[in-house]
Amino acid sequence: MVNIMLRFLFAAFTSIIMGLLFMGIGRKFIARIRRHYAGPFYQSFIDVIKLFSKKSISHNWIMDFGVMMGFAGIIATIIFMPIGPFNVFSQMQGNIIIIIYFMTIGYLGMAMGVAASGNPNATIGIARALTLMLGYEIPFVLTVILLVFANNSSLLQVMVVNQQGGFMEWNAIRYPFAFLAALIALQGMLGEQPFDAMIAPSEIASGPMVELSGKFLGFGFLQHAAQIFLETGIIVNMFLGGSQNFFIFFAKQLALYLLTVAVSGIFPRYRFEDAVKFFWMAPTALAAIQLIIFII
Amino acid sequence: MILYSFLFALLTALLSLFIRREYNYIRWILYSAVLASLTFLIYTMNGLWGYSESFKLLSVGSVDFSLNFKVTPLSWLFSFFTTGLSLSISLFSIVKNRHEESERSIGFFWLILSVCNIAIFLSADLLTLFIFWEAMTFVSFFVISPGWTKSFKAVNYYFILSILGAFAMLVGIFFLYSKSATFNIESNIAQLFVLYELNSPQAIFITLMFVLGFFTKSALMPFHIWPAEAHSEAPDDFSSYLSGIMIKYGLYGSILFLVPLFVFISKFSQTQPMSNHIPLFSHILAWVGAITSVVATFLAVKSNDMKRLAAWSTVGNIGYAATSIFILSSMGVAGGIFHIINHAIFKTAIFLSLAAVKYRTHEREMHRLGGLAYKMPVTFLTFLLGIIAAAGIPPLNGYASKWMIYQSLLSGRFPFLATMIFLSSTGAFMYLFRALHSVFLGQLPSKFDDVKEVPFLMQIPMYILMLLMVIIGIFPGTVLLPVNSILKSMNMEEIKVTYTTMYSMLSSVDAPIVFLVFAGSFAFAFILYLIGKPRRHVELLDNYTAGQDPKEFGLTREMYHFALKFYEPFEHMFDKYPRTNTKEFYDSFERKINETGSFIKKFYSSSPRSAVYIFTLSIVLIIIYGWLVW
Amino acid sequence: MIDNRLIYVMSLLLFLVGLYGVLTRKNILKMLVAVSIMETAANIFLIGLGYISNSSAPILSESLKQVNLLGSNISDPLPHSLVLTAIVIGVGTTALGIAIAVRLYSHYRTLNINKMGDKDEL
Amino acid sequence: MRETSFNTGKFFALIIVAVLGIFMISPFFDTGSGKKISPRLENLKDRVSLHYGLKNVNDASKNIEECQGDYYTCREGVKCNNVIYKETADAETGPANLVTSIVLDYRAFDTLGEITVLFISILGVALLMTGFPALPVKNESMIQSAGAKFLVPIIMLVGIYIFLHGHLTPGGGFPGGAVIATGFLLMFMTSGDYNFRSRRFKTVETAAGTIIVALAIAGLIFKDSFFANFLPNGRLGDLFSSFLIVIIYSLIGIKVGSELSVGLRNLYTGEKDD
Amino acid sequence: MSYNSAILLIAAPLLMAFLSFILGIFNKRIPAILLVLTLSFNFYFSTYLLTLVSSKGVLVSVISGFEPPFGINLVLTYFSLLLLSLIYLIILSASVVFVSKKTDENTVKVATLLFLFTAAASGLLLTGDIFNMFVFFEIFAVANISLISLKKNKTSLKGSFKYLLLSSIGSAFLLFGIGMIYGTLGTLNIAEIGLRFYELSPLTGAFIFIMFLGAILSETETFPFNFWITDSYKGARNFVNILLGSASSVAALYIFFRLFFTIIGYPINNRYEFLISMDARLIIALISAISVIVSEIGALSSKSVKRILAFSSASQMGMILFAFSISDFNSFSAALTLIFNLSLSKAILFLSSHEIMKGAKEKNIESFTGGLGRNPVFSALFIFGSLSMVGFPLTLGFYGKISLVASAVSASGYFSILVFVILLASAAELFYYFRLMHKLFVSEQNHTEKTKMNWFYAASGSLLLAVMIILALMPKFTERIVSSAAGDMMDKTTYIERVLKAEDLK
Repeated sequence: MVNIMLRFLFAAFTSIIMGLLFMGIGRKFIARIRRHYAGPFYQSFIDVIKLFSKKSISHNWIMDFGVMMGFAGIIATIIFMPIGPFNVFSQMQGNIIIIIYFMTIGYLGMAMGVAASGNPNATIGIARALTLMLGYEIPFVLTVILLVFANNSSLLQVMVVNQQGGFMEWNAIRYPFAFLAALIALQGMLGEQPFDAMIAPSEIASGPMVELSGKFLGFGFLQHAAQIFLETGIIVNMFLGGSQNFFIFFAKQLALYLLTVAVSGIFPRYRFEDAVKFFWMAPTALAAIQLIIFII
Repeated sequence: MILYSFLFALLTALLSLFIRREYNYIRWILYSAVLASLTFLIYTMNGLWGYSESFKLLSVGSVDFSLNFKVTPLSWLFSFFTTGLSLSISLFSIVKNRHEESERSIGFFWLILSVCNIAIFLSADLLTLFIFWEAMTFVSFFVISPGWTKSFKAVNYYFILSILGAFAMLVGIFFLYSKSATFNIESNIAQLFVLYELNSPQAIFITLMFVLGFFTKSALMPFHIWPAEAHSEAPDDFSSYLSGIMIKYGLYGSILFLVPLFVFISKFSQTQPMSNHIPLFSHILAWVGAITSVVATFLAVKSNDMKRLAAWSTVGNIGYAATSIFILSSMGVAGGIFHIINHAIFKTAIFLSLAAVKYRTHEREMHRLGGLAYKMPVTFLTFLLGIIAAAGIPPLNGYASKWMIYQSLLSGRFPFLATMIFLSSTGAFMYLFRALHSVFLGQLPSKFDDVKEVPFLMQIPMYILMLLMVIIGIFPGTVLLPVNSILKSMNMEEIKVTYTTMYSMLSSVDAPIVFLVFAGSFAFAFILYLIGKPRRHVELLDNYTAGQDPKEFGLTREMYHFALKFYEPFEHMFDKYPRTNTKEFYDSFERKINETGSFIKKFYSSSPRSAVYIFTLSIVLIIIYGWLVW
Repeated sequence: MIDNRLIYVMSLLLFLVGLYGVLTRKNILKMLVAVSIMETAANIFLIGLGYISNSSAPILSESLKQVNLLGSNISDPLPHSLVLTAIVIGVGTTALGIAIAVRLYSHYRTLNINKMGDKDEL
Repeated sequence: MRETSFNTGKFFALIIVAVLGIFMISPFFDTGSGKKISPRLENLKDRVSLHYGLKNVNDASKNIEECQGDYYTCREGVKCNNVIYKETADAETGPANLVTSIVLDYRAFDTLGEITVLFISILGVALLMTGFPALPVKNESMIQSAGAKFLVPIIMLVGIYIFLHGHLTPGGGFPGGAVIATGFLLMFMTSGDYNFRSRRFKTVETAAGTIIVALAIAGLIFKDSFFANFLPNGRLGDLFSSFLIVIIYSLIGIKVGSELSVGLRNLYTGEKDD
Repeated sequence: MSYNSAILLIAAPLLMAFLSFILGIFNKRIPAILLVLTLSFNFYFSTYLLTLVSSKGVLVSVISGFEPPFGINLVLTYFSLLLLSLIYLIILSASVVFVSKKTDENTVKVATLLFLFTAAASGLLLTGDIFNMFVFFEIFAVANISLISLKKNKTSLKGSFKYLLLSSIGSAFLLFGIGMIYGTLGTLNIAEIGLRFYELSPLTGAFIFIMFLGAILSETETFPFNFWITDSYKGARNFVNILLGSASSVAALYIFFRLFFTIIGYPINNRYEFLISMDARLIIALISAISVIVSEIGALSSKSVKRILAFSSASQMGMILFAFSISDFNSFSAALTLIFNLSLSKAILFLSSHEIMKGAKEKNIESFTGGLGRNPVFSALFIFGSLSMVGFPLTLGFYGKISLVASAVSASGYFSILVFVILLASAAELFYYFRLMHKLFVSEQNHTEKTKMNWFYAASGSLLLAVMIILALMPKFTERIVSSAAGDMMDKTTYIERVLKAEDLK
């Protein structure tokens, strides 16, 4: 029993630490592109500690409960994802369908907490986030189905095992279109620049985050970090054949994250209906073509 | 023993009519007592499969009418959980109907309805099924619109569609009867199979008739408009019965009749066209189910009335169940039945909480509500759990059945069906959150300041349902083991399931572990929460408005609640595609009938001379017809 | 010399005249006249059935002592009795028709059938 | 039909009537197989009315042996009674006028039906005419009223004669009653203020009706079948033969006479139950 | 087997009709009471005859002492006596309603009219002679006309005039038909005609078929011929509607059966199950299907309640004719159940709708609102009546409709297509009956006081309802009646043998 507790804590902490690390490196990388100075790579650690030590306001018990539930959802999803060689539960190595659905707990929790704050900006942001989710969910699901058909099992671990043996074996190479669609979907999932209508600072005062202060904002940060770690981890496991030792796994994750950050640096913000339409046009078509190729 | 219990229930219904208005709670207590005894009776019948009872009525010509009932695993499961649910609903309606003005007729017809409900599930042959099917349609007319003029227009759609469906089924039954000369189900299925083998067009015609009968009742694709009307106009507690139980008859019928037929065909037939190694007909039906769920989701996103939204979500969920049933794999059928049961539970929870909201606020439009969570915590919790289950989020029972449906779709190699189901389930999360936000969260309008929680008696069913959702969520075996016995009785191979974990070809899910993980991570977050500095409570309206005090520029709490056009941009995405609206189609159909009616009436009131004119004209026409024929 | 078929055809023509009259007349009373024409045409048809050329009336009298067996010396008595009843029935219906016509006239102040269709109540 | 230009209605009516006519005439010129209506009727051989004529309905098909010319012989042991005018007494049905024998004996039930038709239509007229203002008869000339007063008794006499001799001469209760009614009609037409109390006529009429039905039921009681002729028939051809027929025909005559006159009065002066 | 005193069924009301005027002079109410007494006697006597016939088979009663082919005779078959006792029951309930009315100057006349109506109905159903049937048919038509025109307002007069025109043209057609039959076959006795009808040449047969069709279809309210129904039902008085709706339609159906299934008949493989030929039955099926659909649509869009009930009775008659046209054992039993259902529930519907709409000025659907609050007894009656008419499971109408569908589906191709039409029509019928019933449930805000309840109406209504419930709930009883009656309908040969007393028919 204690063993599972330990493994649970290990997984949780690695995700948070690595997530914050990725954010710091990402921030420095963006600064490099936009030619302005960014603080040290451990800047995000400092922010989190600062936030948790400040006083904060909350409107009612649902707001506290909601934010906590959001963060708990993301942590629970990470437990199911194989982090490199390590798995919290041996026999249930990351059933992809569970992971997809657990992510929605995160969204639900955060959305509920923020909606309870009563600020219309927050709810508009949530509405946009949910519609966007509808957008990127389709291509992501198509790729998942493709892989489930390919590996004849919906466990990530099995997918990883099938991709061992060298560079050429990776799914990214076998199914290039699906990999491309997954990347675009990843961009949407992380809420990076082209698709960040939901937390647009100029239009709706940074959307859902508007009422969060102090430790609630801290929770927001942690959730975003864990989310980065999670989503990049999934893509790595599915397409880049997640490696046996940790560092290569983290490196691949970092590479992916930096790629998305680079893309976000370039593109301006989409209107979120066009974003949803874009998601339903390009990536879905790619994934569909891949699926058809696979079936025939 | 079954029939005497029915008669006993009907007798009490009749007697309860005479209770006067001020003691109407006695009437409703009587109803829940009767329902409780019926549930207990059905519970005791568990296990004694094959116990049958028949009651000979009358034989007019070659048709001999007789009611015969049989307890099979399928019928037992369905009748048990439906009566149980109606028992919990009746607890709710004891208090709710204190001030309802036409509650006498609602109660009376409702009890008859629940008796018909059990009779439909227990009926052994097609004729008894049809008898109680039609009785249920007629009686439900009076409950949905008990004398309220506005709900009469709404109930018309429901009534006409289900009658046409019932008559289509009648024709189907008797086409079979003329060939197989018996009403019992197995021989009719065999007879229909033989017809299929002879590849006669009549076989497809008969199956189409049955499909028409079942699909109108379960509001699938072409007939999907009536739940939105009927559920939103029906009395509040009855709409939970309506969408929890009454919409399932079509699916029950297809499991009873169509699924064994298609399984029979897929196993033995040589002549039938096969697609994805299931009969083409059943594949099409699966597609219809999937399309219904997608269409229902998009229409639900648009609806602004909370009960209408819940009704559309029912149609969506029925779409999932139908898709999974019609792909004919044992996992699919088990998933479908499991989803039907889960849907009944969480949909009743959602509708009960909406009824509680309406009981307190007498308001139905979502943008006029808001912030009720702070005043009605229990209702909020039921609604929240209902939404989590409806969206299929893991710890609760919605996830278990959705997982099984996905497993069956994926292992059965139906990629596009799976995507459509995924699309509609994410869409479900979208509009369910909209309901959660506009009704319970956001700003509390000033006129609801003194709203307090619903009385305790109404809360009991909510607690029961919450408990049920969590238990089935953690121990899916409680429902899946009886489902297994159903599969065995329909001689399809069983699915591997223990009390806690569900196995499928692709992967397995250990429900308690999922729950533990969720609890663990929640505890982890709670610890982090405690580490942080304690937070200060602040009044709802005092939030970030770039420095200005919202009260200064005349901002009231109602205006500050963003709920009216929640997903308006999303709806505008579909503007440029022309959308045919099935409701207009039905309305134009009705207008045409009225025109022909008035045209005919013009003849009837015209002068006697034209009467004679047409008299002779028709004699001459008959003569000409005679000449042509001879 | 007239044989049965001629009588049948003539009665049928009379019937058609009556029918045409009912179809085209505007005035109620003329319609009733046309109806009684049809009734008399039917009666003539019945009588025509019993007609045997150069046979005497079916009444035994001095001149007709006895009906010869093959029954060719008297015309068929049965149609006569049938017609007797049919005529009275025609009278009955026409009397009733007239009474109704009188009543209708008192309501509509006109006997023209076209003006009687009251359009108000559909 | 639409009451617009009227000739289109007529034109179509013509076509309809023509088609109906063609159809109705076709059986008479039919050459198809099977029994069809013969252009010329020679004798009553294959008709029911032969036996009505010969008044031997009871021993009709069972006993006739063979027949020549006017006579026929029956099988032994069965009395063949050919009916001869003025000779045979107590034939199957009394009246010499074969039509009356059919009307009141063989098919008496028809006549009963017929009486009810007349009774009910006059009743209908009475119901319709209640409370109808009387039609004023304008400027009746003196000659007419005087002439009428002279003629009416004679008309009554003729009427009574007709229905009394129903069983011998053509005509019977119905024509007799009608003649009587014309008498009253003449009175109405000529003198404006002429009116009579309808109650007396109605009692007469209903009494006659009741007696007729009573006689019929008496037939049921005595001769064990409705409307049976339980009185002796007397000799064929003379005035006092077939007593029951005479009684019934006179009752019918009175009934029809009073009925029609009451009916005509209603049409003239509306129904007042005086 | 001759049983001559059956004639009392006709003679008694006739005698009472003539007597009632004389008795009416003393006190206006005596004839009405007499009416109820004679009717109950007739009902008792006909049920007694029914038991007799069910044991002894078809009975013949001879009139004026002469054997059938020559004299007129009454034929007591199980089918006709069954319908006759049904008609007596309905007229009894109508007369109970009539007796409860206050006496004005017309009560005596109307009482005689009702006596004659009963006499005509019993004569019609019992007579074995075709011309006699014509005479009673005429009495029946004249009685109907005068009954309809009792109220003397515009619609009733127009309705009765239309009825008069159509029925006199019909009688002219019938006369031509009878003349043709007499001209060719030389006899007027139905049994003998039925026996020798197949010898006729096809053209003459067609002539007679069309003439009979023209004569009877306006009476059985089929679409192209029933333009009189809306005005006469709307204008007639309440108890007249009861009579018209059920009693005269039952009699019309009986004549239809006698004319087409006993007289016209083509023997198949020389068995004596004489059935009319296939395409003749098809014409009837087609006409009745069209009539069902058109009257349903008419009812759907009409506002006045009596007009709706008129159209719905026309459509039910259409269904029964359709059942006749399939003409096998199942469809005849279906037709019988539907006849029972039609007559009983139609009477209840007219009765209760009249009571519910007592107060309202114009008699349309709106006057039904809040019925349950105002007048609970009659609204309950109305609901029961319409549920049975519509075919609520386990009611009489349900059994009839289901067996109709069963027999139609198992019959040859055309009928199974036409049965679709019938089902669509009954869906429409469901719609407008439920619309009416829904209006009853609407609870008025201003609770109007309960209208004074007329006990006589309630008595006769509940009498009819009791009969209907007995028939629905006592399956063995109804089953025996229906199957023996249907057997009797199918069995034309015993009819002919018993009447003509010819042992072997070869």
